[in-house]
Amino acid sequence: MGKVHTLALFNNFEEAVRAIQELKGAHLPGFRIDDVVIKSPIDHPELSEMLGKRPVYVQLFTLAGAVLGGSVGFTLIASAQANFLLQIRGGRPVVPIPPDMVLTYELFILFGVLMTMLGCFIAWKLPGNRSTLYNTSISVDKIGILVRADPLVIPKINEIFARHQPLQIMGEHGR
Amino acid sequence: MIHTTDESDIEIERRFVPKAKDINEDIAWAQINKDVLRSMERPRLMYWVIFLASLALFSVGVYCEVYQYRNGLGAADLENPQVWGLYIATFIFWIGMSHSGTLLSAILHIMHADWRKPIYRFAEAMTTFSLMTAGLFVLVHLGRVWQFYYVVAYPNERWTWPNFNSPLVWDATAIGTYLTSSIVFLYFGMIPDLAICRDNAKGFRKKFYWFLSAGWQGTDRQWANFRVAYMTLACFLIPLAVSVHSIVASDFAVSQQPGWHITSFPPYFVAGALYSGCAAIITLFIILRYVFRFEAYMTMPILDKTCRLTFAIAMVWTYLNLIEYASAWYGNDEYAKQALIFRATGTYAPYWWAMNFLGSIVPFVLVFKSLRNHLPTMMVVSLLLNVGMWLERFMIITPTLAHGYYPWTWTGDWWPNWVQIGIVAGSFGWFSMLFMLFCKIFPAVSMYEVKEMVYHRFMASKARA
Amino acid sequence: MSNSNIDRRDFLRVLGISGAAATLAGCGNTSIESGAELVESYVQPEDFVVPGVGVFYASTCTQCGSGCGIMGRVREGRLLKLEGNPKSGISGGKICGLGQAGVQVHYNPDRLTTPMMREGETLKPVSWDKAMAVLTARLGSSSALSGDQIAVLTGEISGHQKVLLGLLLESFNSTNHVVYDALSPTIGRAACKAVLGVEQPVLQIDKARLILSFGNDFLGAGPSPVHMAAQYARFRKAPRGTLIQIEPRMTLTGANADRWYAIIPGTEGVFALGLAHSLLQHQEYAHAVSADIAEALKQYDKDTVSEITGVHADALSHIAGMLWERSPNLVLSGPAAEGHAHGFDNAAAILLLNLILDNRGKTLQGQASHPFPQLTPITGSTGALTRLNQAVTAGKCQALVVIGSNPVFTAPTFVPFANNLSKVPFKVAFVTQLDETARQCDLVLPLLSPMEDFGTHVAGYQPAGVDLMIQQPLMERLYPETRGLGDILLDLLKQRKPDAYKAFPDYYAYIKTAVTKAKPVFRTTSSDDNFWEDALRNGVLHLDGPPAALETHAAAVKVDKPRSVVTDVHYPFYFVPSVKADLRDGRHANLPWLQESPDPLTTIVWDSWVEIHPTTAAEMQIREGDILEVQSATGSVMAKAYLFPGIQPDTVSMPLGQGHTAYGRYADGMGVNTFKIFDPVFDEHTGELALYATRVIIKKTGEHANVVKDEGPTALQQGRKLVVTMAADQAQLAKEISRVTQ
Amino acid sequence: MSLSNLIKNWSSLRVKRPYEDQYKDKDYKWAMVIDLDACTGCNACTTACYAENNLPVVGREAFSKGQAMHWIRIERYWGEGEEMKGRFPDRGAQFLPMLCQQCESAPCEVVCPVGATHHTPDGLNSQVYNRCIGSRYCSANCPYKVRYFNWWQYPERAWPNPLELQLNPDVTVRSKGVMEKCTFCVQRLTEAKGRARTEGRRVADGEVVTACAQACPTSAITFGNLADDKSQVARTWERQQIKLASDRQEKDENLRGYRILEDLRTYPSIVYMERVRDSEA
Repeated sequence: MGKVHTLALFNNFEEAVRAIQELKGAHLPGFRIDDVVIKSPIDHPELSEMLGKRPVYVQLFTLAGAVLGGSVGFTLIASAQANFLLQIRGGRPVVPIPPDMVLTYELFILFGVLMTMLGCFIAWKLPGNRSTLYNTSISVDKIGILVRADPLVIPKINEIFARHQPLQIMGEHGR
Repeated sequence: MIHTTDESDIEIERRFVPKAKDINEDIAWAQINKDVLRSMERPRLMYWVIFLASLALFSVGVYCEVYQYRNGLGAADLENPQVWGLYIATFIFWIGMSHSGTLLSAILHIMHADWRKPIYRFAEAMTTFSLMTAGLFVLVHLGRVWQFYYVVAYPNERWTWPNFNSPLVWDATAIGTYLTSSIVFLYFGMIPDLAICRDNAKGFRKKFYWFLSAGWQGTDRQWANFRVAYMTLACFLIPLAVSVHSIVASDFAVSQQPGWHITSFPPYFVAGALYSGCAAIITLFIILRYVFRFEAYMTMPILDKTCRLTFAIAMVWTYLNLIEYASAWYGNDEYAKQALIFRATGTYAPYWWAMNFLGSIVPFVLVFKSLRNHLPTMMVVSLLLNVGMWLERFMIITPTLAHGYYPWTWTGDWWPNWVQIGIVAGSFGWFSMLFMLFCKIFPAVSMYEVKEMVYHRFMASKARA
Repeated sequence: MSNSNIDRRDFLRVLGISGAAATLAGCGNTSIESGAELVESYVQPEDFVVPGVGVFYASTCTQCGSGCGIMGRVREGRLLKLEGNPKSGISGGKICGLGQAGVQVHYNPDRLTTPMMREGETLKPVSWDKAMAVLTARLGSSSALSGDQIAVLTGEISGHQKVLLGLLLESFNSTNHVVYDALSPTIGRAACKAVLGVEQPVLQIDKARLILSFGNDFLGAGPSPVHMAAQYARFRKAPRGTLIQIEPRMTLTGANADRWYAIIPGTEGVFALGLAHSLLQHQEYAHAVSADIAEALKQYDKDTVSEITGVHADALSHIAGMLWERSPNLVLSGPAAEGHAHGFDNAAAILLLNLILDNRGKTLQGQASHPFPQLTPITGSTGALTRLNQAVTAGKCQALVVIGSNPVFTAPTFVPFANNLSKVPFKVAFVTQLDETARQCDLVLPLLSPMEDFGTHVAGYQPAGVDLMIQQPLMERLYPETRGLGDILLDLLKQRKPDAYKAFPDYYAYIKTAVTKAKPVFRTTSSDDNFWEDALRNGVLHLDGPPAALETHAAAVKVDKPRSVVTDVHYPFYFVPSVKADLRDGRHANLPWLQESPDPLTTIVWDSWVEIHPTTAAEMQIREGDILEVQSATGSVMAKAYLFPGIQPDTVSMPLGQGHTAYGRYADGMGVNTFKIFDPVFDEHTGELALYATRVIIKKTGEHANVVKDEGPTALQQGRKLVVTMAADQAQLAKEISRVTQ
Repeated sequence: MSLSNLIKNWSSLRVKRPYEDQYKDKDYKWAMVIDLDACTGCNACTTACYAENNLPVVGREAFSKGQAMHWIRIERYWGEGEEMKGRFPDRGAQFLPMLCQQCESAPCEVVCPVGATHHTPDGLNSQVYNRCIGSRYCSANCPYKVRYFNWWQYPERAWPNPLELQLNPDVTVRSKGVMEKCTFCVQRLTEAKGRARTEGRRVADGEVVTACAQACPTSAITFGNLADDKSQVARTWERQQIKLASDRQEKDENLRGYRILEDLRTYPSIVYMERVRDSEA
């Protein structure tokens, strides 16, 4: 049986906090805290903490990108130098360390940056992961709480929401 | 709730934004959205004046470049040994300009200086566009610009590669990395704002922002990853920015030319870069504040802080500048010493003294609080500082090439001609054209961060109370 | 043409075919497309043409009268480059910049390619038939001209061209061959003749231990600069000879001197006599001159001499001491000493030193006697032009033939040759390129370039033995509408005396016959054809011969009371023209390589300039680039000032050869014509124009322009140790390895 | 494969040049000796170079802007220090033929972004015209300033018909936007080497010379193969105690050989012989 979503909009953080607390304490059947998503106009770490630890893996991408960029960069540059026909220049060794260090450093950063962005998009599951339950006022100043739950539980959740002066409660249409 | 009207912005600011505060904590979030979005719709007339003037200037540059392209670089009156003229000098200038964006967005972000939030977006845009302008000069100065791709290390069956030993290749790599990273950083930090634009736009613009905002909905997972990634990018950007201008300095420091072969060049260049960037931020701050009616966000206290930062960097630059002279003077390298004396007494001496005056003496204006808060003065001073910094770059290139190791090929009276000046002027047109376009298409003030700033300050003041 | 015998027909065929290819490469290929010419495959090329391989042919350089042997590098029928011919005793395989630029005479874009005839004010192209019809109508069989009614005006000329000209004149019962040389060495030659018995002694520069030169620029614009440079190189090797130069304005030779002295122009003779006086104090020289002279010389004590010449008195004793110490030595007089009203006396006084020092037979010799005196060059003079000008003014001259001379450009203002030319009813010029004189002629015939024509040459300065230099085409003619001088002259001669010349179908046949006739002199057993082919291959026919003995005529030296130079309040500056080794009298100003070749002393290009001593300039507040008006009694010119330390402070100097108005794109409008400000001062003895005796006044015009030069803002090494100098006594030249002495 | 090449030859790829006896086992190392006591400053070499190497005549205006293209130029100095001694240059002028020094450790080679300038196995500092993009960094870094840039499209203006027939077909005519410089007449060297290789021998001393050396009326320029012990150039270098791989020569005081700006560690291939002046005169 598929789960459905419901979204409630709150005017401020305090109300949203209280709504989540009540949700957590309600022991609804099949309800998991991981199914709760907060949508907010600004980053609000305190609010997110209430939803439990949600790990971030972006750093791993960064590390991989940086290491890859540095090592592959150096190898490619050095082997390109070693195979270039016109090798000898200015009495310097064919594979000189200082210039290659500079270039390695730049590639280290470049791939670090690119992989960070890539990792972040992967973590967001964007641009594919677009919930239809969204209200433009979230991007202004409202807080949205999105819950994914069994269709039978939805009314109960909406009930809890309604207790905390929500501006609006939205459900998935056609279900 | 504040209702700003076009006619009395300044009046309102005076009434509602206390002087001591960076921003009014009571400002409504909806108002922030409204003000910023309005700036993208209806700027003052001055916007169009500046935009058209930039376009005209850019056309002049394009004309000169076409002329030069068709005739050869001789059309620019370059010669042996004045092989670079204004092109490389202006190239360094633009590269330097790009550094302040990183300073404001990355360094101050890491240090949690939240007053940067209303102004970092345009500073970052400045970084990106000045890098693009600098890149133009790399192309403009080439004798055979149509073969510029030889510098790129692309795989080919002939096993021909660029010369990785050349500081120019380091440059190309570093600038490429920096430009890519800056665009990533700028775009990345803008995603929540793009979502706001998406939510408010109509028609094709909605599609445009919809595409760019990549489905941002402000969920907690998005925010968490965003926070980490943004901080990581900031951490990358700082060493990158330092490396970029050190590498540009290496173009000279690694060479043999007396007057360039100086160990302190990399930090000197970085300081100069931050300096000219900060001065440019002041200029653009004043312009944007007026053109887009950002008086409530780009407030006088923020300008004041920027000015103080500029002064501090000016003093760092002054110190490194003096160190450069001192090491040439004190060191036993006769050639470098002669080159220094030539700069101070030779053909280009007036410009050398002007540069020292503008770079080291004029910033003392920033010491006075009353002057810091006087916009016309700040406008003039910030422009003067950048004139000084441009002269610094001119002083690095022209007198040094005029006075190398080989006395027979010294030049006594080389001056740039109209083609070079036209292209340099065109670069300013190109930059401000792009910049103005950007501010029209994208939010020049970070809405979500101003909200954060307001929120945190509000919470803090509540806690204090 | 290095190792093989070439049949002449083959040779020309090769050149013909490859010449066509050159046309193809250069001018498009319409003649081939239209079928007018055949395309021959290079897959089976003719002998001697190897695609991609340069072949060398010997010839003779005609850029100056030195007669250097040259080698032309030819590839696929195109002449590419000239190099020295190692078989030539004069050039020894070397070549100067002027010689190199010979290819630009040949390829000059401003060359005359068709005959031109006057129509009213302008010259219009005409066909050769028409041109020759006009020429033969005037100078052909029907011509009634005779004697002085006809004149041939040329520059220095030798060999069979000279012979043919003489024969042509002879057919008019005329000997009126006027040889004009704007920079003529007449005065010096006359002094040599008077003192040494020969006009042009051979200098053994390499044998001298000390050379004292009074303005003799043997390394620059001398009579045989390439040969003398080679001698100079040996002179500088162990045991190293010392060069002392005394002159008012530093020449290239002066710039290479161990010691250079500035002297007031015209007082060289006084200084020489002062030296003579000083030398006679030594016992061994005491009897070198007669007692009268010795007595007269007593007036030339060092203080008097110093006062007159402006050279420090100690220098006189020092030089005299060195001359005494270092023997054999060589004392040379040069144009700067000779170009004065008393120039002959100056030169004679200088030559007297050689007699006192007994340099005869050691460093000075006579030239070997030439077996073909009819081929030896006629030396030009300005006096010849003056006389021609008088004849023209008097209306005596009915026909004037101008070959290789440009008096309209070089004649001073007081010889108004250009204005008088209109009094000559028929003026014809034979040129490779239109110049100022040719433009005033009625008929101008385009000549083959020296790279396309045959010829023989005898140098005026024969260093050892006797050389007959052979000039041959290095490539096919570039322009079909050009003809050789010899062919034109032969055509005219056939008109005048059909019987005498019918044996010669063309000039080539004539010159081949003439040269092979000389075979017995060269004591060879080869056949006529082989002899001719060898001559072509080597580019030179050499004959050893003993140097002629020199005579001693000390009495020819006039020792008057020491005369100081009279100063002129209206024209306070001495004017010393400088002769550039490459532009000479301006005939080479149309060659771009030479225009762009910096003047060695000032490094200025493409221009005229006024050299002025820095102290004088400082007094007059003149900066480099200030435009000065240099005014003499006869005219004035304007040029940029150049501060030049190597000049006597009361002297200004300007180069000759620039300021053309109608000599092609590379010459026109570059600088000013300095010939036009010469004062009418003549050597008292020979009557020759004194080139170094002009007085001028300098006026600032207030205008300023950049001097176009290679030199930067400094002419000093700034402690960079670029040119390091070692004292001669420290250097161990004998231990060095050198090609020059081997 | 490239990576294995890198690993296998790592030590040879890390060799710094020049080192002692670098050319001992090689066939060729071209070098030159210029005797400043023999040089009279006559400019014959300059013109010979124009003829041999297709150098364009730039004209008065371009020359005045410092855009001349003389690969070899004769410099004329009036004094050694920063001021001229005395009223007249009474020891004559100081002439210096300056051309590319073909440095063993050339500053220009390191900085070229595309590797258009590099070092040949013969020790020449060569310029690949069709690789050059015209950044002019090499020129900026050349201490001798002997690199010349094509500021204009010279082929269109320097050789009006029929002057272009003179162009040496062995030498490229350079278009606008590329750097050029003295090549030691590499076209002659290549030809001579090819001929010698066909005949199974090494190029003999004096078999090939540069155009400047060939023209020089005083034979002040000597060109040859430093790798050939018996060549005149090699013997002169040895006699003058000049070591290619040394940046400061330890030599006897009375030896005339020196290299210009040697302390910059460019290791030039041209040895100049000091000008001599008789101080007694």
